[in-house]
Amino acid sequence: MLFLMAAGLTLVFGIMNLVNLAHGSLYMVGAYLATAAFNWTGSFVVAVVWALAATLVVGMLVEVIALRTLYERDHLDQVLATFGLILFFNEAVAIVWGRAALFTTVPRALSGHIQLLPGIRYPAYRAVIILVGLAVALLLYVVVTHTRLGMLIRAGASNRTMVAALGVNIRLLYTVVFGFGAALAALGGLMAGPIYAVLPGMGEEILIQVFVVIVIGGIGSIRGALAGAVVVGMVDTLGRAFLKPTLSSVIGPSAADNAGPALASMLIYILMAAVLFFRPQGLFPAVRG
Amino acid sequence: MTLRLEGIEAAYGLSQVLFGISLEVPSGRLVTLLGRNGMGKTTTVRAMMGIVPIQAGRVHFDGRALHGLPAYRVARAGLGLVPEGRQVFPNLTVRENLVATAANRRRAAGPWTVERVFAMFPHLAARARSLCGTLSGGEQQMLSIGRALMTNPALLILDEATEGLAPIVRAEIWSCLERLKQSGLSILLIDKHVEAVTRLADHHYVLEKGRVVWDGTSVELRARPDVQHRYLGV
Amino acid sequence: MAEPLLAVRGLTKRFGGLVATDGVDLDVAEGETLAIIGPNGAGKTTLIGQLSGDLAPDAGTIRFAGEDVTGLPGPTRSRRGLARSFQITSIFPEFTALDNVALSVQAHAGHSFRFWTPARAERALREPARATLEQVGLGDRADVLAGTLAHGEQRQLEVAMALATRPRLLLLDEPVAGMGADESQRMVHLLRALRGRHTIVLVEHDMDVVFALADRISVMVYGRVIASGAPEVIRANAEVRRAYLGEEISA
Amino acid sequence: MRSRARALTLVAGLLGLGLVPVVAALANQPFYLDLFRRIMIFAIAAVGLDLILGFGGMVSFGHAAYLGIGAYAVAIPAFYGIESGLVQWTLAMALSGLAALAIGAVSLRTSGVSFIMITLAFAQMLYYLGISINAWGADDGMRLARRSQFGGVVDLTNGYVFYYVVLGVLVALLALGHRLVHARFGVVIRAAKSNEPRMRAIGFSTFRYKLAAFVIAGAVGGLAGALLTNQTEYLTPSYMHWTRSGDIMVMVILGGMGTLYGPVLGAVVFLLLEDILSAWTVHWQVVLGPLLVLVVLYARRGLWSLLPGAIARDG
Repeated sequence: MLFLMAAGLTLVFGIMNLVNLAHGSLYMVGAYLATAAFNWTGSFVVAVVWALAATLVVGMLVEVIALRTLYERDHLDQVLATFGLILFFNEAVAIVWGRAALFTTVPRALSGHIQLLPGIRYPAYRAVIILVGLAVALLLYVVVTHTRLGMLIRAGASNRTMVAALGVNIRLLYTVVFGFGAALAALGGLMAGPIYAVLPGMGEEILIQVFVVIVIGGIGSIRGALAGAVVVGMVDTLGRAFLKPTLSSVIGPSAADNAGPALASMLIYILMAAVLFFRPQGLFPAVRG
Repeated sequence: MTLRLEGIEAAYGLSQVLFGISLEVPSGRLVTLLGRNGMGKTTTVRAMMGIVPIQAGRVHFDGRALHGLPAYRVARAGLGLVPEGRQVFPNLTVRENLVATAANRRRAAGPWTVERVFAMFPHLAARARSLCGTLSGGEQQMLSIGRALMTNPALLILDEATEGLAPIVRAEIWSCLERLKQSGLSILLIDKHVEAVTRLADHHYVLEKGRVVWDGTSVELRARPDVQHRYLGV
Repeated sequence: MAEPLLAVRGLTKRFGGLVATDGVDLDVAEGETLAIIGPNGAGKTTLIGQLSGDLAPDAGTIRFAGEDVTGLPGPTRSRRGLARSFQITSIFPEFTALDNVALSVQAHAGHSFRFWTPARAERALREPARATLEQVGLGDRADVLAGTLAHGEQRQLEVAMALATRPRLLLLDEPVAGMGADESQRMVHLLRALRGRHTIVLVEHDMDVVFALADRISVMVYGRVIASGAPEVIRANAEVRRAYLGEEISA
Repeated sequence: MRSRARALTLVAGLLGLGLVPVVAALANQPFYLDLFRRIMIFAIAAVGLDLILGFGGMVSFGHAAYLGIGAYAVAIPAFYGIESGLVQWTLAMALSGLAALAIGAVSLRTSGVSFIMITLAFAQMLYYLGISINAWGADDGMRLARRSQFGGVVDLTNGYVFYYVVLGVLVALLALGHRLVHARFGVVIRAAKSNEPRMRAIGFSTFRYKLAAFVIAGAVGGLAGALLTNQTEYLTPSYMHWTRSGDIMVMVILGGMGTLYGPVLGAVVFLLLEDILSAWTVHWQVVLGPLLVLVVLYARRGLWSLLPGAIARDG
């Protein structure tokens, strides 16, 4: 899940050089649209298609209205403008769907378990998420490094005016690419819907983790995003599972169940601080795609 | 295929830089823009290309009006830009730089291909796969010219094509421009090396503080050392 | 001959496959002006970057005033008297010309953990700064915002900022780059006035400036010093002519 | 002439703040006393942040963490009976300064976006810490039995006294800030923002100065946190939530980065807006969001630069 979001953000941020805090909001919008469509039509497929298409349009609208002039501006402006967008999206969603959380169920077809290895059963739905994540990774990597579209995006990131002066309508291209980044976030959102609750502000919780993934992996490189997601995912789940028991054996159960969850949630940040301390440019520094 | 500028005025922020530039690049001719630093040569190119907004005046190419169009539309009309400072894409390989923005929008016969660019600039062939951030100044300049040619322009604009290059490399660029002129491509060239430019170009325009103060053929320019000294500091 | 002020041995720096400086050996005596010429991409700017401490060499040593400074970071080398100017003008545009130079003085006048007296009121900083500005011919431009100075004046300001750190060795990276003929004349005049009082290492393309200033010239091609010696020797050297000067300079 | 006009605007502003209690008393609206005191407290935090954000170019996205630390530094001792304001407030500044030292030492090794993200991540770390420690009220926070005591000399429980204490702190901070920004230390910070490589070339190792500025900003944030707990007499970890850090950044940008006085104006406008808008609709943020985007797009140098006499740049 983390990787889906990280891939979308790497596309927008690493390659288009735009810090987009509102990426979490697009994740949330995707989740909401999918949930609404699913509850209304009952079919998961329709919900997915509708959510991706609608978020693509929302993403492009946001780009044209607010973000288009920010590409050349420094990161502080981008952070603040997208911070404004978060406030807007969180409230807008609250107005439309109310503040209470929505719940959807995992689609029947994927609700079973699959037999990974004899004796090891793994929820089918989560397996699908991982598969989709890997597929997206492959697709992005190929597009960015081997297609002309990828070259143009990378060229645009380093010198937009020059790409335009060579006859390419870079503005339109960026709008479309931003839209796909948004759709990727929506994909992450709609898949997270059934597992986590769908409520205003859900985007921000995961957003910070996604930034941690990107910074650890190395800003701007798809490989980095993949590696970062795996590392953070593991550290987080392992931390939550094993930290409390190990801690309680060390400092006694009562203190453990107090400090345990605290330390677990802080683990990934400590990890990030450590990585940045030794390798400020991350594990897989971007070779710029 | 003539380029005509009439009374172009442009400004950076509050300070006006161009005060009515008029010039013409007839089809198949090599014309130069000369003048000291900061006299508006680069601004004229940026205004013509639509990168800097035009306050007043008109730009026509091959009969079509280009003033007011965004840069990508001006480029699509057939103007190929080799910018000041080369501005190659450092995060792309040499081959990617050539291919990324290549196009043949005007269905030119015998369009430019990567192989033809490598034939003209053998140095680049050897570095095809390397990221061009590691290229030398001369190689980047050749790449920048190759990249512009790959869009099959009708008019090639070179802004300070030999600035900061060693004499040997400069000579190679001159000979390349010579060959391009032979092939019928019209060229607008900005450069400081008056002596070399008078051997190559058909017509010259001299700029001083955003105005054309003199224009004439190479023969006329060579006959006017006073113009050369006063405006070009030679 | 006393130990040279600057002794460089086997300096090597690679960027990926490209070897920018390949085992460069160089000596500069106190008070001498050494010019380094060479075609684009010969590694001149990379050499300056390693001498100033902005780039860490992959191999080789740099001895300055008898001390091995190879491992020292940039700011420490500057405090030891090794100042530099940049090929691409690098100044403080939002500050006035005088502020720019006063900052250089401030860097060498004790620590800056002072929170009370306004820096602009500290005569110990302003006087030497104003003097250095006069020295480079920018005396009357002291209170102008550096960002609004003409290109040539900004290059002069760069030199002033380097001079204000009272350096023993001055690394100048293409001081007359992008200058018109008359502006570079003024710069040559300025640099000539420094000879003898400061040791200068000069990287430059403009051959008139090089022959006007240099006591000795080293020619670098593809990361290696292929020839060093007095200007006349270099001008006549066949190998140099073929690799770099070409036919343009008729001796 | 310009700086005189600016001085006039400044004095007028501070006088205005000074008169609020009088007006509030006459109009029998004590609510405004509380509102403007809260505004001034956030203004203090914003001025502290402006030191590193506006002058130093260090985009710290976790400044609310220091407010949180300052708040806890008052609430926890009070919880154990230590109510001397002197102890609490010095503890607040010391602890938040220490935290800033630790966080700064790591974050300043990075730059650009990693710096923004790492400061954000550290603040979130402290937020999660605050949430999970049950001994001190965990998620639902802690009550502050009594405001910081200064041995009867200064009685904070009296709203007016507390108001002028906060105003006094703000004015002192602005005066000290003005001194600092123009002194050698401030010049180094501002020049490092303008051109770091050039600073290294002339002999400044800028890391220690930027870290010192980071610590000062942290300590000022801690002080603001201490005042905030006394203001609300209640404390929740949500003080440290990253949207709070966002709010403080907005105040600095809205008011005018790198102008020292701008953030005060930013705090006034932002919090008044918050107050007025929330009276209309509970979904007031749906208006605030786009407003913020407009400010970034069009009023880039903040409101302070629109006032008469504000000189164009931070000379």
